[in-house]
Order: sequence, then structure tokens, then C-alpha cells
Amino acid sequence: MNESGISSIRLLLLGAGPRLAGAALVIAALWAGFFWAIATPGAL
Amino acid sequence: MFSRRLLLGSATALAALSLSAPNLTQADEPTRVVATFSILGDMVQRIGGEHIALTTLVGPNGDAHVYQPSPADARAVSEAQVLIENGLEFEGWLGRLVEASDFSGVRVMATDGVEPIAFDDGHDDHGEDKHDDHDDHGHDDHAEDKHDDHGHEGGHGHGAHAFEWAGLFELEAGTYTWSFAKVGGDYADPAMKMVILSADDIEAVEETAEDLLEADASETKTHGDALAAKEAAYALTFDAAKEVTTFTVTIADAGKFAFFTEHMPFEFEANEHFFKDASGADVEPIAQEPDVDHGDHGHGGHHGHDHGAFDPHAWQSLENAVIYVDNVTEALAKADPANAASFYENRAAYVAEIEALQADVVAMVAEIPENKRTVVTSHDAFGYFADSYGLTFAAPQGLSTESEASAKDVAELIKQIRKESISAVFVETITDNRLLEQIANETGAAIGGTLYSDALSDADGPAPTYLDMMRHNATTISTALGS
Amino acid sequence: MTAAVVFQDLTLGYERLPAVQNLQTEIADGSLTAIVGPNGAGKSTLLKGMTGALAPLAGNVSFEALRRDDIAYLPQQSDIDRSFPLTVMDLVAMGLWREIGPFGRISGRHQDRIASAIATVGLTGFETRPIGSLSGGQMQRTLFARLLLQDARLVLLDEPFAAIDAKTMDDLISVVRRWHGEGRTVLAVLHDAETVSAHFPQTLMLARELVAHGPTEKVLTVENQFRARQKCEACVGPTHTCGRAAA
Amino acid sequence: MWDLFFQPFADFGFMRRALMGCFAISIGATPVGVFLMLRRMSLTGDAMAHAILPGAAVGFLVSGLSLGAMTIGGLIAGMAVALLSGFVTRVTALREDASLAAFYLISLALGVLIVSTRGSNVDLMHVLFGTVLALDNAALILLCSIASVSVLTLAVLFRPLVLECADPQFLRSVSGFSAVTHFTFLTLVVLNLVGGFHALGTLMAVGIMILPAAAARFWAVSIGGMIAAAIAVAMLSSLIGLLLSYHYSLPSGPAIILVAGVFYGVSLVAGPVGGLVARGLPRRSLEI
Repeated sequence: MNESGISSIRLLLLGAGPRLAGAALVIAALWAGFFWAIATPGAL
Repeated sequence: MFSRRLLLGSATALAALSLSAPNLTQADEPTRVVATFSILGDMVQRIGGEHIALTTLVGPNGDAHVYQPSPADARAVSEAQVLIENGLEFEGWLGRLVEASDFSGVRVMATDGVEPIAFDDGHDDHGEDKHDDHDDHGHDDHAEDKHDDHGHEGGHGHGAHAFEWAGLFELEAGTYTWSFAKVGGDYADPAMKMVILSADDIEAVEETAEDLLEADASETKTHGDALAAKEAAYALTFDAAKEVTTFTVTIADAGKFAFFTEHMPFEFEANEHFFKDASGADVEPIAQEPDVDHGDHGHGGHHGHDHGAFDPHAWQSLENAVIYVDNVTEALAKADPANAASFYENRAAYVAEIEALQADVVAMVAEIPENKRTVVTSHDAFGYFADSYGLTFAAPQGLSTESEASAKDVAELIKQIRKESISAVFVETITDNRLLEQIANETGAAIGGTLYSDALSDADGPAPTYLDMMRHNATTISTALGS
Repeated sequence: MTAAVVFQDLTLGYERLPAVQNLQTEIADGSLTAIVGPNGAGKSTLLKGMTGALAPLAGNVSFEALRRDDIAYLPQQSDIDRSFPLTVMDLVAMGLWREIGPFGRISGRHQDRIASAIATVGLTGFETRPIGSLSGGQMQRTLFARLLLQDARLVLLDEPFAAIDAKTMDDLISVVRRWHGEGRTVLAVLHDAETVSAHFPQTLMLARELVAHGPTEKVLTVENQFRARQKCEACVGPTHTCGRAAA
Repeated sequence: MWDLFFQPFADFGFMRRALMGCFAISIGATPVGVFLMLRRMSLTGDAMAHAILPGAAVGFLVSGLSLGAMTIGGLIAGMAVALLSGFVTRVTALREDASLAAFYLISLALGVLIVSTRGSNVDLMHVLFGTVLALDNAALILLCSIASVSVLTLAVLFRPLVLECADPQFLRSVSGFSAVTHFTFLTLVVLNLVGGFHALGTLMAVGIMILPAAAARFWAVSIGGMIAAAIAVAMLSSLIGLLLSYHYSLPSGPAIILVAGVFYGVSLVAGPVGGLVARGLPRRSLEI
């Protein structure tokens, strides 16, 4: 098997700091989406 | 499976017959009756009063669409003398329950004689069609029409005839087989009379046939005997030891023949058509009486009339309630002739209440401005209500609570609410109202109240009886939309 | 010479059926010991008992001045999920657990040590290969690289040379000898008598109970092997479960 | 283009909520699904889904269609089954799948019994089939919170979790994290299934957990890449499924899961990592 596919993200080698930072980014995006979703519709 | 409606026809006719000769078994103890769900149960209780012991399978606030019977239900059904169901495929689970419980009583479909609303998929079209239709007729006329129709087609009319069914067949010379099969382990009746006459149409020989059937003289025939077209009544007795009792019909000369039977031949159909020629091919009547409105019965076998094609929520119209009540009354009178008078008294009182409420509801709806008569609910349960009172109903969910809404349905409903400036939507007791609450949220419409569609409330609720329920629904709708 | 491991009347087993009975002996600190015995003699069970994965039914095993992470254990290959999407480097890097734990980062210094461990077992150039694509020999080299990084005082190897090619075996034996040279205590379950005699100064022969323990040339005798086979058959019953001799 | 893809979300709040609810599940549940798959525990998700059902049902009986009661009930039932089966596995020779099966069946039967004795006729399976079109603020907050907790926990426990899956013996030999990791992971499974049933119903929630993970197997070689691919597949399935439901009047839950199923099928055939097409191509030798 060669190195095809999505180039490997070496999560295992990352320390907790970068992992948490990544998680924080994802969570921030998620909650941003949440506020977008519950906002009263702009275009009617 | 044969048509339940036809079975019912025979039951009502027999009820009428037994009234004229009330010398059948008299029971001291109350008749055991099972009704499938709370609304029906309430009606049955009103008619039966203290003379019946009623079991209601799906109780208050229960959803009969998706009900799962318990062994206790099976026992209630197996002990029941009368089983009253709504029909129109409302109780999809009932067939299995009846089979599993060895039910041997009379199965009555309360919607027999109701003009069912065909279910077409867009709820919008559905609602609007009804609306137009309604405007053409006007409220009261419409109600009258229906009631009269019922008088002809339903139970009353049959009592006048000594036969329950007549069929005209075009036959070649030869032998034919007329069979009576056990359905659910028993013959629908132990015996019946039959007359075969050569005739061009049924009406020409109807009187002759009635005279023959009513006369005491008859030839007794048993399994395997031959029958011929002649001026005589046959008393056919069915062989309890056999699954199927057959008679040979011998036709000497080709022509048209009218067969008059004391009971519906369909109710003796297990898997096979009741009348076959020598080669075993089904022979269908070219005309029959009553001219049952199942055209497909004669042509395409006995399945698939009301398999989900009709809206089952027929009780949502008070006009239909009268039909329900009549069917129930006749069934009870047949099962317990000794108390028939009491049942008919109860019926009269109840129908008077229903008619009074009908007038109230019509008046309440009339107060709602014309352009506000759209009612949004959780599931499509109010087709008959809409039909009767000139309202349009819309719902994200289909006829059964089991269906799942699509984003398109929801979006269209929201568009409709916005376009028509609908101010209130209504939740239902038995369904999951989260979707409707979201729709209200999104459109700014208020929750106008809780409607009772498929089940009554318990005793402390606002709709413990059928009449309370109808009044509650009408009041809720007119209050929310009338302002 | 102090003892690294002391077995005191140790009985190990599964579901009350003892696989190792009343083992009473000591493993000297810094020794290189082979554990031999017929199949079913309880060799792997003994290693599991030493890692703590299996609680003793009776007696105990004690380590002189050793903590849990001073012990490195190489299980039989079947215990690892080879289909798991890990690279050689991922797996080797986990040998640093004692230093990085669940949360620590892998520093440049760590990277160098990973690279050197991979080089020691001759897998340079294979760092990003998924472990699922490795041959048996390559997999065993990878695991040895991880053991190297674990830097353990006591190394337990369960059949480390089973089903691998001769070249790999030679390379890995030199790793084992290097550990021995560094003063670590090494215990290896083996079944090949030649390997044992050639490279392991000490031997512990097991047949559910201790048969013999001491210098390899005194333990690995025909007589002992016969005794071991007899003991094993006597207690297990059906001969086919332990029919093969230790050599 | 705009009309096809964006108009529904611009016009309708329920579409935006549905999309975000599905995205939250994609972000929270899918990585858990990847680990379930890698641990060969894909069917565990299904078993756990059944295990939480009675708890949620009891919650429903106690306080109706209440988000809180059903969530807490589901969590309790799911955790009880997870812990008991894990405990039994660790102290006896019974394998995890067998003990899990035993406990979830007991849990299911107990739930049905409780429901029956309470005499409610409302069909519970039906009630428990949430619909993604009906997410209110509370439900959406719950879903986003579960996803957040899930992502954070995975970030913290990533390394031990990988080892617990790939080489549990090694993890046990180097640290005491094994048991903690295992039970934390099971908690995440339960938590995400409980969240999922509000939006998709219990069984559909298993679908969005497992199908994208199975598809991702054919796209990535590393665990990180696999998680990223799985989340991408799950989010795309949610988006496409919702749009199909909007434009073609299909029920939304099944549409989303079926789109994920199509992704799985396509990946199976065309995925670059071990897909059928990739397998058919000649490979260069990789032996030394």
C-alpha cells in the first residue's frame, strides 16, 4: 500500500496542546454554525 | 380475506330480520363487546348502556395507528361476541389480532356506509378540493344528501327484503359449483335459503323470489346436492365437518339467471370465489343487488379496496357519526335482540345530541372569516371535518402518524402559512408535536390549542367523550381563528 | 548479584485452572534468561503474570526496585491489531510513553531517538509505512524498535523470533545482546534450543512447575527435557496438547 | 446554483437547524464511529442504541417528550449496560460482545415491561424516532454540547484511545489509562447515540455514526486522516440528504443515511485505499 489517500495527519505524535487547539477550532466553528442556524431569517 | 363491509351488510340485515322474530337466545348477562379505540368505545357505550360489557383496546390518548395488541387484548377479542372496528385500514393490526385470538363473534365495521374520502398525496389539493365541493352544495344540503344515501345503502333498507343479495348471471348450459367456505373456522351462518330463477333482470323476478323465500315450504339441500333454476326455495345447510360445503348448480338451457340468497355469498369466501364453472373458472354476476359500490368486487377480485387508499378518520364529521351509531346499534340489536329496543332508544337520544352539536359546529365555523379557514395540524386527520364544515386543513405529516415528514412538505407548509397569514396552528394529543412547534416558531403563528384527532382524553381532560371532543375541537378552532 | 524478580510460590492460571504451579525461584539482575518448556507449560502465562495482566491465584511475584514502566513486554504478534491505521513511526514512538504519556509532545530530541531506534532495527525508510503492510519480520523489527525506546530495566519477550526470517532473527538477537550488555534483565520465551544455547546464558525450564533453572548448559539437558515432557503430560492428560519437546 | 443549494437554508430556519444538527452529529458521533469500526465494534453501536431506548422511554413516560428526561434516561440506561458488560468482560471469560448483547437485551426487555405496566399505548419506537426537521433551540444546544464534549474528550484521550484500540496489551503494560480510556470511550458512544436520537432516531443515529467511518476507511491511511474523511463524508451526506428531502419530498432522516450509504458504496469501489478499483490496479513491489 502506498501513500495515497488523504496525506496522513499525524495526530498520534501531537501533544495534548495542539490537539486541544485543533478541537477548540472545531468547536468554535460548530457554535458559530449554531448561532447562524438560530438567527432569525434575514432573507424572507 | 373478503370484504369486511359485505360481512357487515349481512350482519345488519340479520339484525333487522331478528327484530321481526325475536325468539332467539336471550342472554341474561351483558353482551361482550370489543371496540378498537376510545372514540368508537364511547359511541358503543352510549348505545349499549348497561346491556353490554365493553372493552376498548386503544384507550384514551393512545395512538391506534401504531398500536401493538397485548395478550389481554387477544383474550378480550376471543371472548367478544361483537367486535366493532373503524375500518378503512385504520386498525392495521386488527386482522392479525382477530386471527390470533380465534374470534368467533360478529365483526362490525363502523364506517360501513360512510362515503370515504380518497387519500391523494398533496394535502393542499385535498383540502382545497373539499372546500370547493362544499361551496357548491352548502352545508345542510350536503348533510342531508349523505344521510339519505345511508338510508338506502345502510342497514335499514335491507330489512324489507327476504334476501340479502341477488346476482344476475349469464350462464351456458352445464354444471356450476356454488361453494360456502368456513371463514375464521366457522361458517358465517349455519344455513341459508336460496332461490334460482331464470330472468332477464333481477327486478322482474324479485317479488317471486321474496314470496318463495318467505314461504315455509323449502327443499333442504346438503353438501353435494344439485340445485336448478325453478320456482322453489332451497334451504341450504352447511356441513360443519367440512371446510367447504359445495352445491352443484345445473343449468339446462343457456340464459340469464337470477340468484337470490338470504346472506351475502361473499361472507362464505375463504380463498376462492363462491361461484365457479365446471372448469373451475370464476363466474361473476353481470348485475347484483344491492349494487355494492365496490365495482372492483365483480371485476378484479376481493382485495384492495380500502388498503390505505381512503382517509380513515371518518368520525371527524358528525354526519358520519350518525352512520357509526346506526351501524353500532344494529350490530348490538342483532347480538342481543332482547335489548334491541333499549339500543334503539339510546340511539335516538344520542343522534339527537349529535344533530344538535352539528348545528352548533356549523354555527361556530360560520363565525370564522372566510379567508381564515385554514387549519394547520400535525397529521392529516381532519379531512372529514374539513369536508363537512368548509375548512381547509394542512399538515406536515400524512394520514398515519407513522409517516415521516420531508423537508419539502415542511417548507411548503411554512410557505402556505406565510402566504395566507395563518395566525394559529394546532397540536394534536397523540402525535409528536415537536415539528409543528418548530413550524409555529418559524412562521410566528401561535399554537392555537390542542385538537383531539384519533383518541379521546381521559376523564379529567377536555374531551372525555366523542361529543366533547368534537365540541372541543370546533371551539378551539373557531376561538383561535375567529379572532 | 541482586535478584531482579523473585517468584514466591507463584501459581498462575485462568478460571482456577493453574497453568503455572508453585514457582519458587529468582531471576538475577542483569541476566539474560530463556524460558523454555513444552507447549502448554505455562511460559506465556508466566510472562503475563509478570506484567500484571494476570493476577496470581496464589503466591506472588515481586520486583526489586522496579516500577511498572521499568518493564517492557513484547507479546506474541497476534495480540496487536495489524489492520489499525498506524505507521511504523507511530507505533515506535509509543515506546516513549514513559516520557510523553498520554499528553506530552514529541520533541526534536524524541524524533532523533525514534529515528535511531528505527535505524538500529534496520527499518530506516519505512517510517511512514502502515503497519498492516509489513511482513512478519518487519513487524517484529518495529516492535523491537519500540522496546528500544521504552528503555526498560526488565524486558520480557514472548516468542520474539517465531516465524521470522534468519536475517531478521540475527539482527534482533544482536539487539537482545546489546540490552544484555547494557545491564538490563531480559527474559525471553523461546522454543528453539539452538538459539537458547547459542545466545542465552541462563535458562528456566517450565512444565507447569519449575523443572530446572540455572546456566543453560546445565538446564537444557535431554534428561530435563524428558522430565518436562512427562510432567506436562501427567498434568494435562491428552498427549497432543503438549506432545512436542522443548527442543 | 443558489436556488439549488443555498436558497433552502436562506429561506427556512428549520433547514438551517437541521443542517447544523446533522453537522453537530457528524462532528461528534463520526469520530466515535471511526474508533468503533477500528475496534471491530461497529455492531456495538447498534446494541447500545437499543440499550438506551428503554431509558429514554422511561424518561418519556415520566415527563413526556422532554428533552432532558429522555436524554438522562437514555444516558443512564446506556451507561448501565456499558459498565455492566465491561465489568463482566473484565472479571469473567465472557467476551465483550456476548455480555453486551446480554445486557442490552435485558435492558430492552425491562424497558418494554416498564412501559407496558404503565399502560401507555403510545408507540415508543415511533416517539423515539426524532425528526431532524423539528430541532428546537434546546435540542440544538444539546447536540452541539455533546459534539463539543465529544471532540474535547477525543482530543485529550486520543493517544491512549488509539493504543487501547490498536495494542491494548501495550497500553496496559505502560499505564493505568486502559480502563479509564475504555469506559470514557463507551460513555462517548452512549452520549452521541442519545444526542443522535433526538435528531435522527436511535437507529438512524447509528447509521450516521458508522457509515461515514466505513467509507473513510477507503480514503485515508492514518487515523487522523480517517477521522477527517469520515467527518467530511458525514457532513456532505447531511447536506445532500437534506437537499434531497427538500427538493424531492423525501423523509429527511432516511435520505441522509441513504446518501451516506451511497458514499460508502462509491468509496468501496473507487476509494484509493483498498477500494475495488485500486486493488485491481497493478502495484509496485514494496518488499525490501
